[in-house]
Amino acid sequence: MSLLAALSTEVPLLLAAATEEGGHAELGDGGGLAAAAWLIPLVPMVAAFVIALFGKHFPYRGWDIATAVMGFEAVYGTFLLIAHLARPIAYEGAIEIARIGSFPIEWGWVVDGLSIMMYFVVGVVGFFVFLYAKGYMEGDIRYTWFFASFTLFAGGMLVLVSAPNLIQLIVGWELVGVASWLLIGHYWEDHANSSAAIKAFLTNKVADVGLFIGAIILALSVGSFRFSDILHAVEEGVPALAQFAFWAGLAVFIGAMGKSGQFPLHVWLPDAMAGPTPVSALMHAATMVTAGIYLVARLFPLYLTEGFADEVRSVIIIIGALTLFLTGLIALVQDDIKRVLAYSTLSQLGYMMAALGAGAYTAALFHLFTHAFFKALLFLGAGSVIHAVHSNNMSDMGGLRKYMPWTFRTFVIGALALAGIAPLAGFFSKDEILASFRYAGSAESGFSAAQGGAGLANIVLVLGIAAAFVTAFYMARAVFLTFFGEYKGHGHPHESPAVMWIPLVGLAVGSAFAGFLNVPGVTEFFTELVGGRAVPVLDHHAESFDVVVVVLGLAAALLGIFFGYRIWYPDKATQAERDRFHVRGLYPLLENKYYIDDLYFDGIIRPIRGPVAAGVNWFNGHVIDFVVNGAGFLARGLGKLVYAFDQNAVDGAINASGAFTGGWGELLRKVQTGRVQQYATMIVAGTVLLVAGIVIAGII
Amino acid sequence: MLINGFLLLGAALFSLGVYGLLVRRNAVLILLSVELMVAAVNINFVALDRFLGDDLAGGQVFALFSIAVAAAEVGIGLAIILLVFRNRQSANVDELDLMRL
Amino acid sequence: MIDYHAIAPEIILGLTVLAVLIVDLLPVPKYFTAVVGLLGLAATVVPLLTLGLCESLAFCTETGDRVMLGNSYVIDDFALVLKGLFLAATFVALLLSVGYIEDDRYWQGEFYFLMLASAFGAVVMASSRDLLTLFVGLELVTGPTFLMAGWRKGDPKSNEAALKYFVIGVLSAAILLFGMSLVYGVTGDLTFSGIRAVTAASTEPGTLLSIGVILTLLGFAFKVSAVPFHFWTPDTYEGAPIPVTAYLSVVSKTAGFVGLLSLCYLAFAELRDLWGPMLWILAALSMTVGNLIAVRQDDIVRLLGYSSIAQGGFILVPFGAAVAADLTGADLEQMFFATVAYLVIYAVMNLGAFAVVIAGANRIKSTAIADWAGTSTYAPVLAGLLALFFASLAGIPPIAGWFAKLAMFASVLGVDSGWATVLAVIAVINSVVAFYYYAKVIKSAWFDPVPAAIPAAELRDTDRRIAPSLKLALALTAVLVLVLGFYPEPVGLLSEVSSTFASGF
Amino acid sequence: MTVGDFFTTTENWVFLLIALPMLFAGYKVVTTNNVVHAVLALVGALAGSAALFVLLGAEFVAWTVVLISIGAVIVLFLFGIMITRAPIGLEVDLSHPRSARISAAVASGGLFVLLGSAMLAEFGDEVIPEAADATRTDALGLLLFQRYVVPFEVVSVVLLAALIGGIVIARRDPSPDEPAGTRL
Amino acid sequence: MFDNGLALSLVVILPLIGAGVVMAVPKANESAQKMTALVFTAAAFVLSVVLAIQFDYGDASAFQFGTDLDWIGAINSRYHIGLDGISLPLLVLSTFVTLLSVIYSWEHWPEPHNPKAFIILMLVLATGMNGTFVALDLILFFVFFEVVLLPMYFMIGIWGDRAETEIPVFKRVTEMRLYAAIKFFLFTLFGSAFMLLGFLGLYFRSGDAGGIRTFDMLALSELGRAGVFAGSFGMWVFAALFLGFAVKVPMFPFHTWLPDAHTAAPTVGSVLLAAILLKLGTYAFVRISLPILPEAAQRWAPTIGILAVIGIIYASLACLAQTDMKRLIAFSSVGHMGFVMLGIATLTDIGINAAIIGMVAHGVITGLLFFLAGSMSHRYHTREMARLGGNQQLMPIMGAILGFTAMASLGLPGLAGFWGEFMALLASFNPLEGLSTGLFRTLMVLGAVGTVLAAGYLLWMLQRVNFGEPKAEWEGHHFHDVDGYEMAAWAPMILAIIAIGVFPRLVFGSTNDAVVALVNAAFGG
Repeated sequence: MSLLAALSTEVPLLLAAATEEGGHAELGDGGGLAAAAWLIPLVPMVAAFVIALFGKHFPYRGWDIATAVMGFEAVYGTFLLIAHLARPIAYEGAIEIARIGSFPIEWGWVVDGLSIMMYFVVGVVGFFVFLYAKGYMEGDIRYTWFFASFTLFAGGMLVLVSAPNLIQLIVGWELVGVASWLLIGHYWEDHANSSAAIKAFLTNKVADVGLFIGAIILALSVGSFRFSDILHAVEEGVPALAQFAFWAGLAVFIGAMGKSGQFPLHVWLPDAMAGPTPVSALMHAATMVTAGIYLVARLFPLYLTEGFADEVRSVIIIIGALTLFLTGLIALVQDDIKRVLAYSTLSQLGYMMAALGAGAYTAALFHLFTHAFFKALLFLGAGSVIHAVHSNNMSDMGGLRKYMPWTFRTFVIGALALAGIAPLAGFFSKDEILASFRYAGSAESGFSAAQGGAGLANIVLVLGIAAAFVTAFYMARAVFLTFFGEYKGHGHPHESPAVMWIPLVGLAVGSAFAGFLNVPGVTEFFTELVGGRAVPVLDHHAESFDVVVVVLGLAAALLGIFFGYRIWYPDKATQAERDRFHVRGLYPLLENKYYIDDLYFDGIIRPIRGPVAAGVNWFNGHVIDFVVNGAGFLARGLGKLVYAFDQNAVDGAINASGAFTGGWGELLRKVQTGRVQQYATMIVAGTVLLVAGIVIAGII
Repeated sequence: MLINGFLLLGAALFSLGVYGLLVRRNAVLILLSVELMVAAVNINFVALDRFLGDDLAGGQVFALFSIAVAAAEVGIGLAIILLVFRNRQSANVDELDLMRL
Repeated sequence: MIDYHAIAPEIILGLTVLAVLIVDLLPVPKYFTAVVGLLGLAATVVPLLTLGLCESLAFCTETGDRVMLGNSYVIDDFALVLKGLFLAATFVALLLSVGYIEDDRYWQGEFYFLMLASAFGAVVMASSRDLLTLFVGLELVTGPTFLMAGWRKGDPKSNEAALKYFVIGVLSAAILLFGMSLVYGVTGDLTFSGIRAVTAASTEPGTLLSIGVILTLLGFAFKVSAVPFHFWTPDTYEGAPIPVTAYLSVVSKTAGFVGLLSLCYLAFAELRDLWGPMLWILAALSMTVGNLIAVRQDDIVRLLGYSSIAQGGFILVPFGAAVAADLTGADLEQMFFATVAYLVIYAVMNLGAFAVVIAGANRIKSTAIADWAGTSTYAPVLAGLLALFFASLAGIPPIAGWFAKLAMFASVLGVDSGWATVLAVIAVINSVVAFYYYAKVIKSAWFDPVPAAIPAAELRDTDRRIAPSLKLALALTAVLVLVLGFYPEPVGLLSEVSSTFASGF
Repeated sequence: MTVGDFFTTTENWVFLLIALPMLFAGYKVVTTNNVVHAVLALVGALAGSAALFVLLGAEFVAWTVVLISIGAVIVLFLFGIMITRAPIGLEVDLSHPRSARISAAVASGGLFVLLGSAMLAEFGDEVIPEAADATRTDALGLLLFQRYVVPFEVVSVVLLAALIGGIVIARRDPSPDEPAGTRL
Repeated sequence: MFDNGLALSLVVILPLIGAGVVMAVPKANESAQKMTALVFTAAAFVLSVVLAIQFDYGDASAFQFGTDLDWIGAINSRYHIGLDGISLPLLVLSTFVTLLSVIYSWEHWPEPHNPKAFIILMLVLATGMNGTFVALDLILFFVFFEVVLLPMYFMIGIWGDRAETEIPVFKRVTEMRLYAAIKFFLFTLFGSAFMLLGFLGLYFRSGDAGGIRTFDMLALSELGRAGVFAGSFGMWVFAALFLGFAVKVPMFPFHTWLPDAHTAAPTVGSVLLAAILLKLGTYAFVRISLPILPEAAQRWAPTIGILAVIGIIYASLACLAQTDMKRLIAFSSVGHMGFVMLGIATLTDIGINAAIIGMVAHGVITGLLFFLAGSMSHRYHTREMARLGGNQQLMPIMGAILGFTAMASLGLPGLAGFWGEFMALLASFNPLEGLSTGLFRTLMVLGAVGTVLAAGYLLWMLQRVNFGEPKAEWEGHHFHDVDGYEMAAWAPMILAIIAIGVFPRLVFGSTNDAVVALVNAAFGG
């Protein structure tokens, strides 16, 4: 820890010059620890380049650096967390990198509850995943390269999280996108993988249009890219901002939809499975998909305050609800274990988004927090299974319980946590979200119709509970198909090496106990954590459990597990019964993911890449160039014409006159008429004409 | 004496010369036509000189010079005609079409 | 009392003409004649300089314009500049001839005599300020060139060129004479100043005077081969010996423009409404027709023939600016300036182009553009110079041509008139078209492979080396186009001083 | 003044007596089918002009015409005709065929009409003042060598050039035959 | 040396002197020719960097290191040069890229070999480009602007692609290089001829107003501010200038010479063309059109904006249809310049700043892309992307650099390309008062959509070129990866891309004050 000691003392002094003084009186400025937090984004970025360029020469070919970096992040995150809980920190540091007109452009770092929570999650979860990756990626063709881009991935996320202004956020945002593109397309020899990577990138890029526009509107109407300035403007109710707030909020939310895989921009996430499993783990748990949630949370006052973007919340809650329900259903029919998890992630993200829509800031972030642990755990577990059986399909698995005990135990913990079984982490967070829906549906919350309205909130509550059932159901299915019954695959599966299952255990602990950070009426650590911001977020804070919701939620989960057991537990049900589960009409719909992918591909991408592009190209060659070349050819044609006239005009004249007087003989004669007198004739003719002109002019 | 009488005579002879220059096939005859035109111009000059009573006698002097120049031209012209004739045994200009394109 | 200093150039040049004639009869080496001619031309420049720099010379007592013979012969800056131009151009043309004529089986010393005599005529024209002197000078310029065109006596093409040129020449001379007689008859005066005074007095020129003016100008339109009086040009250019063609396209053409300048801006200065529109039309026609036809040519000399027609059109453009309703003295000077500047630069670059063509034809034994393909591979310097001069003709900076074009555009845009602007646009489009065929030659020399028909050994053999005189000519013109391209100021100055009288008395 | 008055003055009669034959001669020059006749017709025209000059009181010009034009030039022409063996005597197609002649006639006729109309418009019935005394040759000579000295010198060069150049061009060469179109 | 502007003149003239020296070197002695070229271009670059250091950024809106000498008295045109915050980055870019081109060419001579001629042309080109960026007299500007034509014409025509191509519609087959060369030339000549008319128009009108006629940009800007060129006169002159500049940029619909020229040109030719020549047009808009014709500029701005955005979308779509790598990059240039023009069209300080950094970024990025395309086609002897799959396997480093550059080109934040695009969009949300915000906001959205398309074609290009298994035809071929000279030429560009991306002050620091001053002067802030 000498490093940190050094950080907390020297670095701030070093930086005092470069940074302009941020910090806020009522909240602590976090001292050197916060002042030095610029290391959090910077270290991994630098590390990524170091690994890419020199990683091969290190003892563990880059893994060592990467993991060390994540270790550093985890530790730093933890320290900040502790410091924050000791005394809330709200610190902002910035370096001006340019000034355009009157606009300052800055790199900076923000240290407050929200970002600290993210630092912590990214650091800790990331650390475990990197640890695990050593075993998983062993013998990969591009081992070093993988860790380089993986570090870039995490680094990008940290840049995003540490951003005090929209510009830097966008930078991090896109860095994450690029890193994901690299990682998803890690095995680019296979066309499908690179296509999946491009799909992810482009889908996000589409959403980024929204983010760009939103950022532009906010920045221009406030006069600064800084979140703090924007949110202060919201506090003070600056009219210039209020005027455009709705559109800005909507645009920003569209951006968030992309990264956080909200319906209908969720299509890229399942395909992102093409990447190595650790990538999926990190992507679904801590980085990338959480970015959207984080962004909305970061700008939450904008969405919360009347007269600003509060009406966007109706959109947010609807989108969230659709996502959490529809994507959950798809998970029911997936055979690829990773895809099951992927769709479950989408569904959980739906919960978070919907919660934000309902105004439940804390609940949403809390679910993000817990979800990070158990989803990472589940993915890594699935990874170790896949590692063992060399297949993603659950139909090739079964009975792995006895071959890989650690994997089994941890996976079950994760599954239960996801299903929301008390007292695991998932229970508390999901319960808070459902409770927040109920609160929003109740009278005392001023959840106006424009913002969504009570009725909507109640519908979403129902959907949420239904989705809880669905979640439990498909997780049960996954567990039973994978770990129970007879092994249906080939070869001899075996437990993964320690370097892989130790992280599982670590994450399992997190999944088990993270929930206790925020037990309504008991502990409020998390509330204080994320509440500690320069601009406070005033969201409803439940004093105690909402019994109704607790009962319904638990019931739904247990019911789901029970049904899962009835249908999927080996020998519990005949194939016929399982087939009956393949409801006609609904099943193919789910199988084909509501045909959305096909719609995008056949309806948009293919036309643009095909006929439209070809058409434009044709236009270029055949219309514009036609004019250009046409002019050229015209000039030459004209030249030919004029030349012909120049050389034969008089012949023509005389021949014409000769034609009627002399007939053929005459004509033949003309053909070799001397040119001199033709010229002379032309001259005389020209002269006579000019003179005639003069005379006529004189007469007039 | 009407000045126009002389001028019209000059114009007439000039036009005749133009006509000849256009219709004659034989180079020598073309040259003759040119001589005719010059003669016409000279009539103009001298008549006008007298009409204006130019004490610098500009018209007469001009006539003198044009006569001299015309003589020179005839010399040059005949030389060229001889040259052409020697190469193609004919002084008919309408057989000159080497550079017809 | 005669001002010998003023007419010293004419005297020296006249003596040179005779000297050449005599030296040719003496038993001395062939090239001697040429050397005498060159020295004579060089010597003639000396009095020009002393006259031009009179203010700053001790012995030169009387400064300013020197008017003599009752205002019919004037030595002013315009005259001096143009005389200088004529002498320099003739000097280069003579250099071109030396190698050519001496290699030729038809060598005759009289050739130089004729060329110098013709140049003498041009020099006289530059100073002549009355119709008579102008006419006689013009005849002296033209007469010898009839004979020079036919110099390659054994070559029917050459004969033909001479005869055609002659017939058209005498025809236009007759027309010119008739026009002059009418002008004289109506105005009663031969001197430009007199004519101007008369026309200034009368409000509306009578029809007869108008006809006279038109016919007079047409006589010169033929000299500058303006469309539709250009027909003789391509045939003559193609048939005549190339140095003669060079001489015709530069000195003889410039002489024609000198006539136009002094007539339009002095004698007929008050009749702008008359010659303005006429020359507007001729300019537009010459540019367009010349360029369009040139696009079709595949013989490099014939191409240069049409190109010179087009260039003539560009030079006429400033005259066309006279269509403007009310012209200030500044506008007139601008127009005059443009013409002179263009003439100077045109002379340099066109002579250069012809020099290259002579050198190339000497080596390739053909003037078909197709046979010039791949010149850059065996004669890079030649190809480079070719590109240089043709690019200059196309008017591409930083090679001299651009300044000429600039001045030309400036002259038409300077006056406030829609028609003038239209002319400018026509000129712009033409200058783009023009590049197309200049580029065709450059392309052939640089981009295309050597035609299989021509044996490489033949191209590389050394006994076809370029005559030193030709080298000198090439060097002179090349240096000039580059220097004037980067620093056109000299041209600017000369044209400026020479354009002073354009604004009026 | 009326037509009548025109015929009252003798000079006009003289003028017509000279002018009409001149016109006829000029017409023959450009139309006759006999080269020699054409030349002789030109002689007639030139002689007529000389007569008119005398009538106008410009003797010196008149004599110059007689000496140079009629004397020298015509002889030159006859030489030329003989050397070029231009067909002496009747010859069918000295001129271009009819069609060409028609267009040429139209052009030149038009020219005449235009010029004539303009002349009439310009001078109407103004008459040449009575020549008190003919221009005296010595005065003309002085003018030539003072006022018009430059043109005079120049013309001398023109003649010299024409003479020498003509000789060079006209004289037979050692090896006259050379294929067409080849340079060098 | 710095106060009398000698240094600045040297930056312009040095390459020309170099060309002269190379001319004197015998044809056989290639190494000497290369060394000369290197020495002179390096000298010019170093000198320009020294200028950049000496430059007084506090006073960036003023012209520094200026010279003002008599040149052509007759038309009162002067040799007036100077450097301000706007031209400085472009001048450095120009010398920088030229130097790298020389280094790159060291071992990569296009056929037919003849380095001597090639070097001479390169150096002449350099003088033209440097001169254009510092000229403060319209005629001087015109001359430099045109100087670049001939060398580029020869580069394309002599060293260009000899493949046969058929002109659509007219069905006439010709060699690529011949068609491209003449097309390039006629297009540019056509435009610049009208530009010249425009200049002359200004010249005479300035005489009518200020008494003394002048071509001096500063004097004319003063007059323009005073409203001398207002009204239809201004509109026409602007149109004439627009024609000249838009062809050079190139803007839709005057762009069609560009893909052909780029595809046909030798590598270095394409690089210089893309990196610098295109900037001459955009720079001219900022330097000449806006300050001298503010009123006309405001009336033309919507047209320019619309054309710019059409260009963005149109070019991106065209890219999607390309099978030839170089041609694709060429079309992408049209799109990028579209963003630059959009920035200019907003007539705001932000927009013009964006335009300038956009120019610099595009210069480095697309220049590098053309280097890469050249080196790859040099190795594969084809530019058909269909045949290039799996390059990442055959040449990992080359592939990586290509990927990096493509990312920069699609405007990845944190790399140079981002600032130009994003700031242009930012500016078009709030254009100058008086311009239709509705229109420009629509343009903003469309432009943003354009960025998606850009990402699309670049990613698909990478997929086709870099990814997948190598094609069977390369079985057994050995491709040696990026060599020393290429590295030496490319590494600086890569660093520049990152540096500008991370620390845009490198450019904005110089341009901002100048731009703000310009906008305030022309459009009253």
